[in-house]
Amino acid sequence: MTESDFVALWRAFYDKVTAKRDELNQLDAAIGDGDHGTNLARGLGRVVEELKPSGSLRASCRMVGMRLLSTVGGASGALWGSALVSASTVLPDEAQMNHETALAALSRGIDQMRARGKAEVGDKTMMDVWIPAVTALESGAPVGDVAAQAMSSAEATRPLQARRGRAAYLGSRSIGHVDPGSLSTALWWEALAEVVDS
Amino acid sequence: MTESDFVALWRAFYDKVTAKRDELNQLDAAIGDGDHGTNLARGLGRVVEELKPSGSLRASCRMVGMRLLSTVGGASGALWGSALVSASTVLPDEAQMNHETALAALSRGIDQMRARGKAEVGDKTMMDVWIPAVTALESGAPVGDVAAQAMSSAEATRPLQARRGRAAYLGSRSIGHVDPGSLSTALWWEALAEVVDS
Amino acid sequence: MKKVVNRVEDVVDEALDGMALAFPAYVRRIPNTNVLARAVPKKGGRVGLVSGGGSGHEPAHGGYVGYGMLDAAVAGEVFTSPTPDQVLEGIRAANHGAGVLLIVKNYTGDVMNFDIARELAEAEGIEVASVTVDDDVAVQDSLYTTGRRGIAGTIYVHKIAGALAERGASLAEVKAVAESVISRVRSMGFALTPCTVPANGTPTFTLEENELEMGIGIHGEPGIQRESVRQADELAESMLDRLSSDLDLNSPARLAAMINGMGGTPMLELAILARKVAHWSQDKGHDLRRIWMGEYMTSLEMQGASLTLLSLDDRLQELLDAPSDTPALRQGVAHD
Amino acid sequence: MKKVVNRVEDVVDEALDGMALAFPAYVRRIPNTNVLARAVPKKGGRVGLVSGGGSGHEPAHGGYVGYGMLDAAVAGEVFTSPTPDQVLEGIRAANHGAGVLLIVKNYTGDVMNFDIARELAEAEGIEVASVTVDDDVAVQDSLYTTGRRGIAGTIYVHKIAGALAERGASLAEVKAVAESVISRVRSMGFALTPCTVPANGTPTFTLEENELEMGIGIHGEPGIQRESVRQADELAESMLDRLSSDLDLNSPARLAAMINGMGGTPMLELAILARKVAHWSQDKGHDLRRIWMGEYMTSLEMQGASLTLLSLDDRLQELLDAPSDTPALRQGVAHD
Ligand SMILES: Nc1ncnc2c1ncn2[C@@H]1O[C@H](COP(=O)(O)OP(=O)(O)O)[C@@H](O)[C@H]1O
Ligand SMILES: Nc1ncnc2c1ncn2[C@@H]1O[C@H](COP(=O)(O)OP(=O)(O)O)[C@@H](O)[C@H]1O
Ligand SMILES: [Mg+2]
Ligand SMILES: [Mg+2]
Ligand SMILES: [Mg+2]
Ligand SMILES: [Mg+2]
Repeated sequence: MTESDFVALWRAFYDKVTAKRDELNQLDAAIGDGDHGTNLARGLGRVVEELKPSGSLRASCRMVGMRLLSTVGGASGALWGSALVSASTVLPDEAQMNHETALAALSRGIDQMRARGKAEVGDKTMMDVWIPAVTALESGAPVGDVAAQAMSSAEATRPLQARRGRAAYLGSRSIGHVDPGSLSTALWWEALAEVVDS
Repeated sequence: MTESDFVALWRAFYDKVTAKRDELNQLDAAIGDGDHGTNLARGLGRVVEELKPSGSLRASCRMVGMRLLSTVGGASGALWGSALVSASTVLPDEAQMNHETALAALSRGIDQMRARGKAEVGDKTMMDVWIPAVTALESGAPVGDVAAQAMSSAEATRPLQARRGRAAYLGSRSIGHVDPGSLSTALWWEALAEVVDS
Repeated sequence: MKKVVNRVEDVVDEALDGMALAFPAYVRRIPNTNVLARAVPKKGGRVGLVSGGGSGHEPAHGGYVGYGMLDAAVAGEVFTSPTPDQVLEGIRAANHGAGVLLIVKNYTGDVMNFDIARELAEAEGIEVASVTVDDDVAVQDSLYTTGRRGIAGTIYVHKIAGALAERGASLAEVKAVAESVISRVRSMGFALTPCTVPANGTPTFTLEENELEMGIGIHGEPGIQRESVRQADELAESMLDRLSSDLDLNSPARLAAMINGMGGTPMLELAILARKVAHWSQDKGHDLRRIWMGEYMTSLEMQGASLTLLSLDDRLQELLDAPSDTPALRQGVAHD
Repeated sequence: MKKVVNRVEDVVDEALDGMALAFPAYVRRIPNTNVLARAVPKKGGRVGLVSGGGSGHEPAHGGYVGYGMLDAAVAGEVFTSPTPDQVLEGIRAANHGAGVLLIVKNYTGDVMNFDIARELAEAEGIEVASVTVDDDVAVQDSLYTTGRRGIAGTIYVHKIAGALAERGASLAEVKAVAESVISRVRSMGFALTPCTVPANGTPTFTLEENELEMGIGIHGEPGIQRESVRQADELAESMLDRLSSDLDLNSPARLAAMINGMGGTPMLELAILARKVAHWSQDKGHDLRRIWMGEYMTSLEMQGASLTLLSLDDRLQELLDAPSDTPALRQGVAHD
């Protein structure tokens, strides 16, 4: 992956989140506090404004993480932000990286999310999408397939009862709604697949 | 008029106000604060509970005035209450009175209202009903006619702009609505006519 | 209608009990009355202050009973003036031998009921004076009408006259300072939503999604005109301009301002108004010494707000800043 | 959606300015941040207190910045946890060399963002401790879930830990007393109406005329169940019973109670709840020492309320009654 792919990835993600901003808010209103789309769109807007190729994937990834940390807020801001800052530490100080490095960075990122959020698969959070997606990529699945699978994982949160995050307060009333953070994570994988395929 | 007529008058007035409670509130909501029916019904309820022939019209009338003063509240409570207390001073300490005494009491009552409220005919208050009604009675009109005229006087407040009372704050927006205190006053005259005719 | 109440007939009675139970160090309810009086009466020989009006304006007026403000507050039914016998009870409780000042909001019903009570109290030998607050610039003032309404500016009268009374000033002096406040205070309010009197069950008016009522009183009555909803800053500016022209603030003045929520407006929004009030004062060169922001004089659950300006002089400012210790208004906490 | 706002994007920014402009003697806004800090910093060598969370809960938390309570309050967007860089600014402002206590409400987002800030502050050499308030009994507590939410009981933590910090206690002592409060405080709330986040424009849920949401949080989220509207006394009693059984109040206890309006409930109605809280305590033989009644932790314009019980001991009671001087909570006015 090149740095310009990296830039394109965040631009594509921003476009997708903006397009689905209201849907994400509505999903969050059903089982949370209705701000997930607004939060992510606000933060990603700042990211795409500032993100320019810098010659260093490490620096760019760290910048995205710091910017999301300081603009998104809420659970998703802390998770996305700290995961990216963590992931950046294994990225090269160059404009290019290979597949292994990318995998290592992803794995570092989800470790950080797990440590912060203490959620596992089945808790009805974005981890329900992140963990199987990274596992599939590690076992060699093409990004396009992983993205499709991510979307099904997000949809598969619908029947679950939330155990982490704000939706957990609803108890059994959280059943029957897709987790907003899972959907936005699936959008990130779609964005990645588009950028890598093209 | 006998004391039992007097008791019957307040009972009949109470029944009429209770039946029109919501209408009086709605008229008051349009140009005031929506409580005129509730206020009068509350006070008259207490009056009819307590009013028993006492052998003295003066005492009975004073009792009704004091009770309205302490239970109605608002502009109408002060006006009705102090008018009746004033009127009672010219009534005999007996169970019966003649037409002249009744006229003197009415005239004393509206003087008191005028002194307290400073309203004149045309200001869109209950004085628009009281003043012409007492004048008509003084000039010999039968009570039934006076009651009918009172109802037209109430209706005639509709096109006026209020200059006294809460409705005055609305300026020209008070135009087009019947004054609630005028309607309840007309109901009193109807009650009187019924009691005197029967 | 959704309200946190038991029987609608008991709302005022239970709320008065609730005030007394919640603030026993400040107020007690005089048994069998609708009067909240100070739990610890004022020193003998000092002028007592009584105010009151319909219920539904909480914390007015029971919330202002205490050191530095009122001695007794008399409550009527929701939005209905209290009756003279109740006001008389309040006057008796507030009388410590130096006379009693009645602070009345200018509504026909309030004025007449307080007048009757005053006559009754005078007949008992209590010296009583009264002032009528008419701060609402929305209403046309004229000798031939009821005149202007009294709204949130009334609380400045409680505060300043109360501070002076606490110092042992005479009834005439306390009355004079109250009148000075009245001559220098102006208010105006608007509603985004109506409110519902518990006993009625239906809102007093209805508004479309893009409408507001401008120039409302505090009884859920319609305002002087219906306008379309505007941004907070524009709304505040037009009201401030009206207040200041009515106060003849042509040159820079020393001011206090009150941003008063009508009951259902969150403090988040009141703060946005406060910001504009401060900026407007700055732009006009005024010296805005004090802002009070919160709920001082409400209309049940109505969403909306009123703005009040008080033109200060040295004396009024000093009395405004004097300590007060009441359920709803406390200032002057001593600490290092 | 009808609100007194300018551009919805500017709501938090303008409201923070408004707070600072309305209460300049109490708070200042740290430039280019969402932090309100004390206008007059605490004495050196004393523990600093920082709290915060999403906006929309006013007067929480900026209204509690001042003598005897917080040193800094950090605001996020409406109902959104503040970001770590902002919390870090708050910690810096509150640090006077004796360490800083973070008072965090138990929401995943708040906890994580405050945790990250704490790591950043520690990296700068500031000693930081933190406590997590989880007073909401509506939510099932379990090791395998997020645990209970923090709601209005948080203000008791501000008050009591703040009073101790003011006396020069160590960070460990201040943290310990905060934890003692947390272990002894329980809350529960309900909503009669939803609220609308300005940026969204639509209410977070809808309720029929005869429905309420029981067991709500403070972010307009749905509660744990929908119930039909009941009389105030019944509603209060069922909540109080739940609070007291969660606190194991089997024998008579010494209590403080908070009746907290959610933003759109008039004080008239809160007073009716206060009355019931006092009567319930009496019936159960509890010694109800203090009632706080008003708006302490709100959800924008939501109608509804929460009840909080705090089980007191001598020390907590004494600290609860200690003076505080902040925009929203003042007590201890000195007078004759
Ligand atoms: N502990 C957690 N671990 C992982 N993801 C979480 C956790 N808590 C919440 N999330 C994710 O965050 C999403 C909500 O994000 P957002 O609405 O922006 O924050 P908030 O819940 O603070 O309002 C949820 O849909 C869920 O996917
Ligand atoms: N100054 C006045 N003189 C005579 N009648 C008045 C005056 N002011 C108000 N009224 C009458 O009182 C009626 C309103 O009574 P009510 O609603 O019970 O009291 P309030 O206006 O205090 O709510 C008006 O409709 C009007 O007829
Ligand atoms: Mg959310
Ligand atoms: Mg009326
Ligand atoms: Mg009335
Ligand atoms: Mg949120």
